[in-house]
Amino acid sequence: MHLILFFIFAALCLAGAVNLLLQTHPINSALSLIVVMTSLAVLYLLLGAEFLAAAQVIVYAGAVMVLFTFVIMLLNAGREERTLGSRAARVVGFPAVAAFLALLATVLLKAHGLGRAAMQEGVTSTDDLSAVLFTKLLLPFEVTSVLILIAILGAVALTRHGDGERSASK
Amino acid sequence: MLSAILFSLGVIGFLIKRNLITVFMSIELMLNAVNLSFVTFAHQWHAVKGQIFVFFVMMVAAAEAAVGLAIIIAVFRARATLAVDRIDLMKL
Amino acid sequence: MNPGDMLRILPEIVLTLTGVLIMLADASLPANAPRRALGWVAALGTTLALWASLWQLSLPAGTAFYSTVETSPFTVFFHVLICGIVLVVLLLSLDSLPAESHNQGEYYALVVLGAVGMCLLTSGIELLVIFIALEISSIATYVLACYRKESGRSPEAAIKYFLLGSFATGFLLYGIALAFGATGTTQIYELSRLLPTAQNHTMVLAAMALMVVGILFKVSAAPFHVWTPDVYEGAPSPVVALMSTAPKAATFALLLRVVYEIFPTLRSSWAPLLWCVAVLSMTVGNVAALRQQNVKRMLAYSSIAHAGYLLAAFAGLGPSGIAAASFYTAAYAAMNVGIFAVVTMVGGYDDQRSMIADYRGLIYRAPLLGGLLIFFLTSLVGIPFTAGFFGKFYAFSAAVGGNAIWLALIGLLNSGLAAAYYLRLAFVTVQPAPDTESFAKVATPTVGVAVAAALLFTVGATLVLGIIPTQALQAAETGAHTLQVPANDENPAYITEGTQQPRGNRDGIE
Amino acid sequence: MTYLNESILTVILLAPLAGAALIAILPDRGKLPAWIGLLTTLVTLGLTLHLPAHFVLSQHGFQFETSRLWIENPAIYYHVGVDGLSLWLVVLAGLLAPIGIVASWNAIHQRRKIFYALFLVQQTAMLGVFLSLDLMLYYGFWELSLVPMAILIAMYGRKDGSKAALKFFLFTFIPSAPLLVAILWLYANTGTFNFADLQILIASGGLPAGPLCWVAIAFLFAFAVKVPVFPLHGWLADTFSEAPVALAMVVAGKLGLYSMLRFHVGLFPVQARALAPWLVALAVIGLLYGACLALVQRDFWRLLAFAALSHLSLITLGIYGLTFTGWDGAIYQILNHGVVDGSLFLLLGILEARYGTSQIACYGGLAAKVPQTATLFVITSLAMIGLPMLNGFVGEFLILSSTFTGVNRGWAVAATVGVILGAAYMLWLVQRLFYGPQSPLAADKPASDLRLGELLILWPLVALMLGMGVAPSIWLPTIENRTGPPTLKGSITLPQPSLSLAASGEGQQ
Amino acid sequence: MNDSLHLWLIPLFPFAGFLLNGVLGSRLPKWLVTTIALLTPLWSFAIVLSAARGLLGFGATLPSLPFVETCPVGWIDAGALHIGFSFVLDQLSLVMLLVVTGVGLLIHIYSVGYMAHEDGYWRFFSYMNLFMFFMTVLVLAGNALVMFIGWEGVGLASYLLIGFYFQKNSAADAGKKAFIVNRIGDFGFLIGIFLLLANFGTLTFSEIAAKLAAAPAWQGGVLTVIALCLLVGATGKSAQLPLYVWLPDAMEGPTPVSALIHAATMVTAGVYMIARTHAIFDRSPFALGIVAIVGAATALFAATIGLVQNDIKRVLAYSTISQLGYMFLACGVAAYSAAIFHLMTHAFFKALLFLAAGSVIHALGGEQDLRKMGGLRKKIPVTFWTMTAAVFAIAGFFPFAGFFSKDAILYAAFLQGPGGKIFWFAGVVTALLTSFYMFRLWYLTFLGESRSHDVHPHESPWSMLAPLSILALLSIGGGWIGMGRFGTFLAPVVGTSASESGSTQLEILLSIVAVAVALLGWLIADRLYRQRPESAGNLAAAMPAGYKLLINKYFVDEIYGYTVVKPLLAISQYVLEWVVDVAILGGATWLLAGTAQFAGAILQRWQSGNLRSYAAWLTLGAAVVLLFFLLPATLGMHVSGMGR
Repeated sequence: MHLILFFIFAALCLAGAVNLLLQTHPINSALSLIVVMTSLAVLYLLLGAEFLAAAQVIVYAGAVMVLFTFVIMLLNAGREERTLGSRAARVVGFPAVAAFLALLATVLLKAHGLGRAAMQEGVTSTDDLSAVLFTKLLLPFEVTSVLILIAILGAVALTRHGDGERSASK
Repeated sequence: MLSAILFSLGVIGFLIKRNLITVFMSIELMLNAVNLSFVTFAHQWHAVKGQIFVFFVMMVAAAEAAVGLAIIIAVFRARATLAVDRIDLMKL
Repeated sequence: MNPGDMLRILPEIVLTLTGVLIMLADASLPANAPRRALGWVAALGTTLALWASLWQLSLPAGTAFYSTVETSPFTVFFHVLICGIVLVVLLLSLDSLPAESHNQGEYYALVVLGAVGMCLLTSGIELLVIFIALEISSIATYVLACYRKESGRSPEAAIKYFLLGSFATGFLLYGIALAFGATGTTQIYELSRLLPTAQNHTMVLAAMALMVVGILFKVSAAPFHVWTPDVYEGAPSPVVALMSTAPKAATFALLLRVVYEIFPTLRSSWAPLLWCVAVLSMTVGNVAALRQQNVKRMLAYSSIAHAGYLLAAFAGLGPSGIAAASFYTAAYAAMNVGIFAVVTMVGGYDDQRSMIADYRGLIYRAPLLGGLLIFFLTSLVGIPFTAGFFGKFYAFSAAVGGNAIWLALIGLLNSGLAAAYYLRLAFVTVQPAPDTESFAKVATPTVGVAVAAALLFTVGATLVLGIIPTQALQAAETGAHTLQVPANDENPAYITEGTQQPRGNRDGIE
Repeated sequence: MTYLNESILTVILLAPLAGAALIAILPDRGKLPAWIGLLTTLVTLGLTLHLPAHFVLSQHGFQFETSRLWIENPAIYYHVGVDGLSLWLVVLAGLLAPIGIVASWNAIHQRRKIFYALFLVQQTAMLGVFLSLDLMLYYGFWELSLVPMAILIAMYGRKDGSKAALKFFLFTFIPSAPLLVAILWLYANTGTFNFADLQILIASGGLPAGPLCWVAIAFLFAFAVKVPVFPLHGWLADTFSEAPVALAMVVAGKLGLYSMLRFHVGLFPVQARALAPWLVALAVIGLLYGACLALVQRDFWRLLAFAALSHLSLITLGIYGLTFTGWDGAIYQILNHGVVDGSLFLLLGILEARYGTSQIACYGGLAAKVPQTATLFVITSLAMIGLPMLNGFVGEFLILSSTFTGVNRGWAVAATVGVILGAAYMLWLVQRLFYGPQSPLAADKPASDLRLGELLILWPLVALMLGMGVAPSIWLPTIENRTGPPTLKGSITLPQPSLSLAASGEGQQ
Repeated sequence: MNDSLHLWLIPLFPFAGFLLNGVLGSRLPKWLVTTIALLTPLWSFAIVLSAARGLLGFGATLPSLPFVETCPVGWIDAGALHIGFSFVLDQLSLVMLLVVTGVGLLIHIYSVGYMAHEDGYWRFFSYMNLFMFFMTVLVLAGNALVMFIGWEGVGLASYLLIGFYFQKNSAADAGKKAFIVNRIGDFGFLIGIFLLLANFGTLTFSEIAAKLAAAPAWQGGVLTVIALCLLVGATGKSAQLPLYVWLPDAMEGPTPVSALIHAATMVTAGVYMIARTHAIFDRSPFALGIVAIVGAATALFAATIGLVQNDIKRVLAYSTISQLGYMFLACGVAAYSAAIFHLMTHAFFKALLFLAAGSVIHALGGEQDLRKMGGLRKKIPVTFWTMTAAVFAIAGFFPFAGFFSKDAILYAAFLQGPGGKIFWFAGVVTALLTSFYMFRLWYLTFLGESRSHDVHPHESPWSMLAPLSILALLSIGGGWIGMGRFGTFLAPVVGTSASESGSTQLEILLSIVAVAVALLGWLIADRLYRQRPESAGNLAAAMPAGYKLLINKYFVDEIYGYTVVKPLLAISQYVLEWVVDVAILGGATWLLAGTAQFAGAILQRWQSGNLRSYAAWLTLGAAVVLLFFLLPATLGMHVSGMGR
């Protein structure tokens, strides 16, 4: 059962990813990304990470992707322009990616049983999670606040400043 | 394995997408790939830490998204384009 | 959690509080009120943090927060270094940011908060902390790079930096994931304990590879350097002064931790890699810099080359390599911040005059800046009695000690090559300026108190590191020893040594 | 006095620096920097004269030594001292400085402050090279000496100063990279930078021979470029024709040659012996090559550059002949070269300042207009071409005769041909500048003869040339009291051929 | 006497004169300059004379010769090398000193009149004193290096004096040429010195001689090489083939200079040097043979050129070369005393010839071309008569001085085996030519009609005529000292040769031949230039090739120019400078710099500014790093602490 589910969602996930690449309109790409993320959330669930699955849906598919779509709308981004592109990206990049993928694949395949659908014993409870989070990993948690602070600060600074600038210049 | 493929797809996305936002999305894809592997490893080792790591990665991704999109907006305002290949004022 | 733990992250706390204070003050001040004072607050906070880190020397070295951070001479060394850099950059910014800029407050807050990330980066011994710290510092610099966004270049720099930076973070993160996959932990000491016994050898190697890739990107070592010139050219000069030094220093500290603490047993793998990267970096950096016409771009390439020299120190065995790398970081920071300070003053915040030709006759227009420029350039060249020389000297000394004579030779020949472009700039500044209109109009940059202090600080540091580097070197060595011994709470073998560390190495470390 | 003897070298090193600092602080008003510079250099000269005055001839080894730990790890010492090898070179460096100042007196019109300050820094660096007995300290001064020089060349270059400065800098800087690596290798294998210790350790044979050979080559390479030895002289002509007179007169020779003697032959006697045949050959080639090229130069600075190449090659020949007499001659010739070249540079600089060109063809018939200049120039030229009773001859004779008797007759004969060529290009220069009918330039331009200040420096120089030519015994005993390489000590002396040996046709090379 | 004789004073006085006049001369009144200039050589002459007086038994006794004086402080003491200032007074140097200081003094006196109206009066005398200084050093030298001081020093003085009229390009050129050609000779001398040092370990003449004496079997070999090297030096200084070319040009100098340096003293230094080092030459018959050949060839060669020269001083110059050839010939046949004897007489009559020529030139206001003279006999009688004495002396007429010395040389040559006959024959032919061209000169100058109308010749002042007269007396009577006595006197130094054993029938016969030949020369000259003045031109026209060859001095200067000077310059310019220095060495530098620049350009293209290509490079880098780590592991070659 789990195995089947796994394969279904894994396939969905990959399809989403490929679609993301193939779509030329950003909004479509964004939607495909949401597909990827939600299917990943299912996979998390299969791997026993229920909290993460929830978080994935809420934070990623919800918040982050909303942000993305919002910006796409804001900037009124249209279809991708057909630009010349970079020859280096193709000539160098693809072989490199292929090689990278191959190498990584060897590594992961060597690691026995990792890539396959896992057994279902031991669903990590949110309790355990938070226990660790607020004891052993308290510091990172706190530090994250600084991160968030900076992100907010930066985003505000960048966007607000632009407004002021624009109004000032006009 | 899946995560590797996903990761690579993300990388490819970075390489072929022509829009800053989609490029950024590709990065998110890469992060998700990593997350997947974290969860898998966490599952394998029965270690909560892996999951927590994922949690943090999500937060970081969110923060990055905020900042990154702000920057993209700034770029758009300054240059009125989102095409990756147009952003090459500085070279040589 | 005990109060002692708080002391272990005292500098970070101080910095965070400062940042928050500035942010709040900025928000509460009227919209048009001058915000220059906030810069002084930031500088004050940074100074306090600097003292706090020095004070930490009196603590027995050890870890805190369930072994997620540690305090040791090694971390103190880098803390002091980072705080020093940030202080100088703040002083520099005080005079170079346009007065009418609306978001000076955010600027200072970002700098200070970014410093928190950098500091944590050096003291974190839990990859999670490290990851977050890295992101803090990165995001802060992404934003700062974008700060002059009315020009097209600054956002371009920011977006390149941001996208590529995130891209590289992905690799780093994957590396961490694999390390976790191999051992089931992300705590550095545990990792280093478990890794040798890990079943999956290839995965360990892949983890190391990806982590190293991510870090090498951050230190702009070839072939992961491509972003550097574009970003340095586009970003505001004071920000470049910051991001070419402080995050780099922190990342080098991280690299030291990773290779010497996590993977010491894999030395035979990573040493040749770093060897190659070092050679590639210095060669690429120097050769590419030869033809640059833009000063900032040239300095960007030079920073790539310097990353290469620094990596050469990794060829050194054990403490000598670590000490050399640490020292080089400090030396490089001193002179690079200095030269970017000069470049900021000459080129202006908006980089109006950043081509080499614009520097013609500088020494006559502004003798102080011109003289300092030449001074820093000679230090970058590596002329004795400056920090640059001793940095190089220790780095290559370590390399020779590690039997990498060829590396040292290539490195030093490279520094000869580098002299070509450094001196090209130096000689341009002493050439008499043509009496054309364009040159007559160029205003002589004025040097304010804050910048003067910043310059004084960097010159002093460059000279001190060049002439009496003993104390700084001792600090670096003590730090190196503490890094060598895998520290954990149960077996604090190095603690006694750490406490004997002489205080007052501040004059050595900038 | 004991206290003074201990600290005199430090004082000598610091005096020019203090002067430079003073110049930097005081405003750039009129000739003030020049006066301070002159005063400083004269004081320094006076201080350097303390050394020969209190040098104990009977005492072997280094004197006036000071050694203080500078950096603990790696152990670098502030270790200075002089022996017969460096003693007079220090005095020479002291002597050339006031000459340089006088040469710049009217040649440098603007930005005097920078000029004189950097000039003094340069002097400290030079003195430091001669005095240092710690390899790292030595290397420090060695490299430091490049910077003021390069900057000043770039600032005051005649046509394209920065290009010449860059050429000079790179030519001399890049080879010092292998030098540093070599020094580091030595340290890695011996744990010391101390000259005397290294000498003993290397002589004891504990170090692997293969790498040591490369180390010796690295040392040599750096020095050979600095001297310069053919074919590494690419920077010389450009530097001579671009550099301000005061710097050009100190740039070539001394440092490199001294370093060869002290740190190459002195540290690596065995390796030096293996390399010596090559160097002897290169030296002779350089000697003839420089002389030939000097014959066809159209610019007197370039002529002087190739002449210098020729003379420096002669000294190199003396060094790598590896005979004691040759070394005496080489050191003596370094002094001579300093004095003679100093004087020539001064005179030509004066001519250039008066007439505004260094093209030989523009001159002619000056002797009638500036007889004093002509006279002094002729005397200096004669000293340069090695006229007996003037200083050039003594060194030349010592080197050539030791080469002939102790090294190789073929090379010695070839080197002696340089004597002819030397006369040819110098006298031709004299003729083209001073004799013959007056050129339009010489006839039109009203130019005064030497001024009092110039005379005051030139006549003593001429007296010195004469003194050094007639009474080298004042200098030679001190020169001989040097710390030679341990393994060579006494092993090479001038062969004392018996009649039977000679009669057996050994002379037929 | 012993205590009062200080050899170092002899050179010191002229040196003091040089310094005084050289440094202060321009500010001193003319009379003071003159006084200084004259007193200093006079003083030296007085010392020499007093020494000679004692030696010849007239006054107080002198210590046994050689009298050696060495400076207590060495000159060059380095390593095993110990060379001091040492002066030696022996018979040989005494003769030379007498000639040098005596003739020198006379010429100084003469110069006072001759140079009276010249600009650089003080300069001239300071140079002259300098020359005296170096010449006395050369003569007194007790070792080769001190001799080398004098040797080079006189070259210097010669250079300065030839170039005295430095504003004339020809004069400056001549001075330079003289110095450089001399340097070529000095090169040989220097190599000789090195060889001496290498083989004897000393440069002191007496020690060398002693060592040679201690090794009687030592012949040839390295000694030949030494001798030949010294010979090269001697040919340079004494203007012998092939290095004679500077001497004719040296006539650009003031005439007293030509008389003093280029006739009487300096040019004979080569002869003196060979005599001084005869111990070496004696051991090498081959070298001696070369010396003789050089001497004979030069004598003949120069004489032929002298036949057709039109410049009065150049005729004398070639005659000097020719006469020096005689001296070399004498040395070559080991008749050193004959060589010195001829050296002495030659000093008298050649100095006289030059001074008289100078008087003629002076009278004609600077005219030196024989073709523009003539008929001066009446107008300047003193000059005429003294000149006549000199002409007869050089032509070798009995009983003039030249007769005795030349006779001695020819006789010595004749005795020197079969080769000697050839030398003798060359000498005789030279005597014929000498006689011819000297009388040609005599006729053209003094006899016949004046060929130049706008000059008003006048006799020279007494200061010039007095030395002329004294020298004329010496030219007439100087030979009466006699070869026999002279040889005996010099014997302790140079030994005796076969020819000195008194007059024999053969010698008388040979003398008659020589005088006859001289007479023949006179007759030919008389016929060509007095009886039928136009026939000289006809003769030249009859043999155009030969005449052209002679008038152009065998094109030797041109040959040297095209074989040595021009190729040297061309090679230096085109091969060394352009090809080696600029193209090869400069090219190598340029190539290195260019490579770096080119690489920089390539890297610049790499830096395209395109985000995606950057990412591509990054990925490539990551892949490579991964490969770098994994490849060894997968191949199983990895060695590490894993699993341990």
